[in-house]
Amino acid sequence: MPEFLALSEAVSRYVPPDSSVALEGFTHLIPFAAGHEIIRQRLTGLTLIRMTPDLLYDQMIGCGCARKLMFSWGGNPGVGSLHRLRDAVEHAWPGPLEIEEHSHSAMAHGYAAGAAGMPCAIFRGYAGSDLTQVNPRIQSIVCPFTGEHLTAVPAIRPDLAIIHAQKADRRGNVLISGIVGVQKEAVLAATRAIVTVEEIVDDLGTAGTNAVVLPAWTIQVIVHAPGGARPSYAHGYYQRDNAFYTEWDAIARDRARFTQWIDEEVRAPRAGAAGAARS
Amino acid sequence: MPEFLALSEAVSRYVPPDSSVALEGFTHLIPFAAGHEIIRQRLTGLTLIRMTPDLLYDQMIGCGCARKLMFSWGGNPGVGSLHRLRDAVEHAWPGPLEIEEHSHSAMAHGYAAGAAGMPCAIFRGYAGSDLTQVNPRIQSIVCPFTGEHLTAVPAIRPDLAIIHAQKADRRGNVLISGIVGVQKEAVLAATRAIVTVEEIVDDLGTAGTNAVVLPAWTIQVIVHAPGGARPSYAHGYYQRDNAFYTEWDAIARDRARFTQWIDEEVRAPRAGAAGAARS
Amino acid sequence: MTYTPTEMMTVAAARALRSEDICFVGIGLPSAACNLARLTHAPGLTLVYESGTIETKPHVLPLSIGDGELCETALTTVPVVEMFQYWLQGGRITVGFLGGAQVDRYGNLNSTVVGPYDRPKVRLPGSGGATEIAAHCGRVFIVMPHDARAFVSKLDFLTSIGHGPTGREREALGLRTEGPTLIVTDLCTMRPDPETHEFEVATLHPGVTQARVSENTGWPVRFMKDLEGTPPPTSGELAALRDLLERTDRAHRRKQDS
Amino acid sequence: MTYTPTEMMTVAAARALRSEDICFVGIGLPSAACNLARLTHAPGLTLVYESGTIETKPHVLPLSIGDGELCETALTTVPVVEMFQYWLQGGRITVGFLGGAQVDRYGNLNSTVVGPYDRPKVRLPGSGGATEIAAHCGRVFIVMPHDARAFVSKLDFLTSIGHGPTGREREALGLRTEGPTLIVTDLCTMRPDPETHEFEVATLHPGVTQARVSENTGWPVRFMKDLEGTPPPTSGELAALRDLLERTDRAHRRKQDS
Repeated sequence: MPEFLALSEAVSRYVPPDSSVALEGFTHLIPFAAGHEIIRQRLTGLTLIRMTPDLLYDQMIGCGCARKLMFSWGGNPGVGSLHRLRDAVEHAWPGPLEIEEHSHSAMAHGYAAGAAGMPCAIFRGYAGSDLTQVNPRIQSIVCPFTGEHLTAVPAIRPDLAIIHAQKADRRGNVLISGIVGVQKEAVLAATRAIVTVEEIVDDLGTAGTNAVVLPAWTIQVIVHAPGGARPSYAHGYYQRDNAFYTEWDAIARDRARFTQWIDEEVRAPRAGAAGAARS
Repeated sequence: MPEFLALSEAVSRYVPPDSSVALEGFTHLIPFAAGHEIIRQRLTGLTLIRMTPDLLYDQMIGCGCARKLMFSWGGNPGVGSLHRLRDAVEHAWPGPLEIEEHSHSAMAHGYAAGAAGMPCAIFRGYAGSDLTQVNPRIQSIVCPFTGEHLTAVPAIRPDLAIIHAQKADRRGNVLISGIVGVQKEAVLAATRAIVTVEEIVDDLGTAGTNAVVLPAWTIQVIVHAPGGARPSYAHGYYQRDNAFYTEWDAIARDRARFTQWIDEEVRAPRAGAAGAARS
Repeated sequence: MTYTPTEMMTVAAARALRSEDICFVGIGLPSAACNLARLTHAPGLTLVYESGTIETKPHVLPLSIGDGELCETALTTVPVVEMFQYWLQGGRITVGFLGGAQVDRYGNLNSTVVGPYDRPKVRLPGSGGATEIAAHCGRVFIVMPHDARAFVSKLDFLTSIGHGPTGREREALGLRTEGPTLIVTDLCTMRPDPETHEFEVATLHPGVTQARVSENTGWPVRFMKDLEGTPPPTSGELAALRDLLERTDRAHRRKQDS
Repeated sequence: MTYTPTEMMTVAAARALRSEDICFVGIGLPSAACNLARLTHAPGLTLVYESGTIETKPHVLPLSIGDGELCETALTTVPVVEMFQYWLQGGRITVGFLGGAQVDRYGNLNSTVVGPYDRPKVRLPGSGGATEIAAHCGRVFIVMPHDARAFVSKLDFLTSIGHGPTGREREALGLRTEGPTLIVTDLCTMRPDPETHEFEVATLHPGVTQARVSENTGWPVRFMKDLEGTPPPTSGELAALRDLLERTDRAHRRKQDS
């Protein structure tokens, strides 16, 4: 059964430097609070894994947390570039950033393979794409029945998955509803999992037809972190702060302004336990 | 959008002789009414595909519908043997029956591969099992990243999938709740799909957290067939007729008694449109 | 009724969709075009977003492919893995919309880098779903503003295949889908030559000259023999589009204020 | 308190389960043993059935692995594909129960055919989940009535691997799980020798002689040096088991009458 910890303790105990960490949440339920705690604890050398790096990884990369990024789409959704990610790749600021780049389908398959205890996944992918030229971890196999060449990618097996969910019950079972993304796969693919939640309840109840339940025995740590997905959204709790996503473009464009924002909004003492700057 | 047809028309139009048909439903929601209609129409030469043949395939095999059976567990759950299946395999009665035998995991992976447009699935399967000696469609591939040998099985792509579900709405969207089995995969893997349903409703509503919705555009035919899963069960509608599962053992043991039962309970005019002998 | 080039582009893209299409929608312009089609001539159009929402009917345009309203108004929502496995790769999607930073004459797209991959001048967002959308949707529509830096003679990086570097690679790659059949820009619409698969201008938007299209295209662009004018947006189309955008704007402002 | 050999077998199997186990349950005897364990010494025991129900707490024993009550009382129910991929193959299950028509001294099982595969004397149900349960559960418990036709010197067909035909094949096959660690019969319990993996009798049920076990075993069965007697069922165990079976019987009769 998972432990119920404060966010700071969860991160200090389960995110050693140089480990691989997947903070997942597909647009919805992005675990900002946990990412901010990683920034506050000045962890470095991490391999950050995430299909859609989004503002959270822009912040973490800009703060020098990452040695390597594995991703498939690195933009500010509906706004434009992730300027800190670009600065790291284009100008090695604040340090060089190794990248392993995939398509969404490849990463989704990689997580599923990790969850299923497989060393790799096969799919029909990357047809004609130059990504196969720049990523040696895209290989192929031959179907023993049809002779077709199929694409193979390695299973994704992070040391740690961190996700944000709506609810946990007191035993540590977790409910995710709304857009469920790849969080179940990320948790089951990882060696360990931390789940931050909006609420801890007596009974998870039932939710929509697509809701996902993760049993307590698949999770190491539950953290009660209301607002922990802000400025992204938590279906049924709060909406996405679209204005902040737009503002971020200007903040992140400039190294000094970015650093000041991190100092004031994430690192300063008044940035509370939830760590969500605008919550 | 699917057509709404009577069962007899659905079967006569969509089940040509010698085609491959998967009637799926994992213990729950077994499409007995549709299978009985196939018996009544005296279709032959079919390749019958189903993880757990159960009483329904025992009946269809005993009536000579099948040329070949692809399966992974052929028993009467909680009772014992399927005597008609055994008689076909052991004594070629009423005719020879080719079998392609797998494990549950292999068939589940095969359906998923079919649904995903893949020619094959890979998994960790059949370790040390003699099944690899008797089924040439169990092959292996080498993981290009670890060098491990992994098992490969062909995708399952039936000409037709037939399933039974709780509800369809008037546009033909389908809801399955309770134990969902492999029905979604079977429908998406098949070239065509017929869904028999307990009810046709204005609005599917929402169901438990694990319910499955199949959009109307994945289905060719909806048949209103209340009781269409009897003597298996339909979660929320009726329970499994356990007594009949037990009685079946005696009925199916004897060729003459079996034939009489089929004549009286399935083929006789009083065996109504739903075709469920005991409904 | 006056209208902007972007409105013309959106309307022209919307018109290409049919009511029976199952459409994989990206964010931004494709989302506006798809929802406009649904609100006008193609009420049965099925919208699928890569976040897993199937048959969604948003009242306002989402700002990301994973907005809550997409899920609330969907027939069903599936995990992202399933979306790519059973729905996109499974061949259930009839049309996909794509864009990119660069497109070439064969409809190949770059959304990865400008400059060399290892020392990029501009690092772009990357593939996302595009590489497999390009391969697995029945056909692909490309929507991009017309500009010589975007409509290039040679891509810096091929992220997502159109008809391939010489226009003939799809079959050899085992692809059974049509690939890009339409490019819609703010100047014109383009269709591939049935033989060479080179995109040629099919219709010019009202007031646009051939010269202007040529100036804004990085290769010597061809015009079809039966080149026509794009019919201007009807008042119905414009009203529906503006209404949708206003509704969207109001909704998103309200969310931010709350 | 008197009890039947089957009751002794069920109780002995139940005792091997720990509260922290995640247990893949088959139907019949394993189901009774697992639910008895949950009702007695292992209240935290997590039961998983291959039909997709996770952490189910049935009030009565199901008659099939897909009964409605399993779903109604489960924490969650997943598709069968997911059960085999993420849960069984993913290595989340600590113990699996298996049986079969034949078992050999190394705990290999046959549930496929008696006689040659192509001309079987008896066609058995086949693998079902067993082949992969045998490979992927942390450890496996085998429960079978003791009988020389079942405890054979050589299997007619190896459906599900125990420790392999010579007792040493698991590692070469890349399996990282323990394999069968316990056989429970109506006469005794057996454990594999740590070196050879040959199953030896560890405890004799009350009143059972070594000779009787030998007569009913198709190979020259060994007895452990520190052979012990199986503690008889306690009155608490028997009461819980009988109560469960009575409740099951009542419930299933009621369903049929309704």
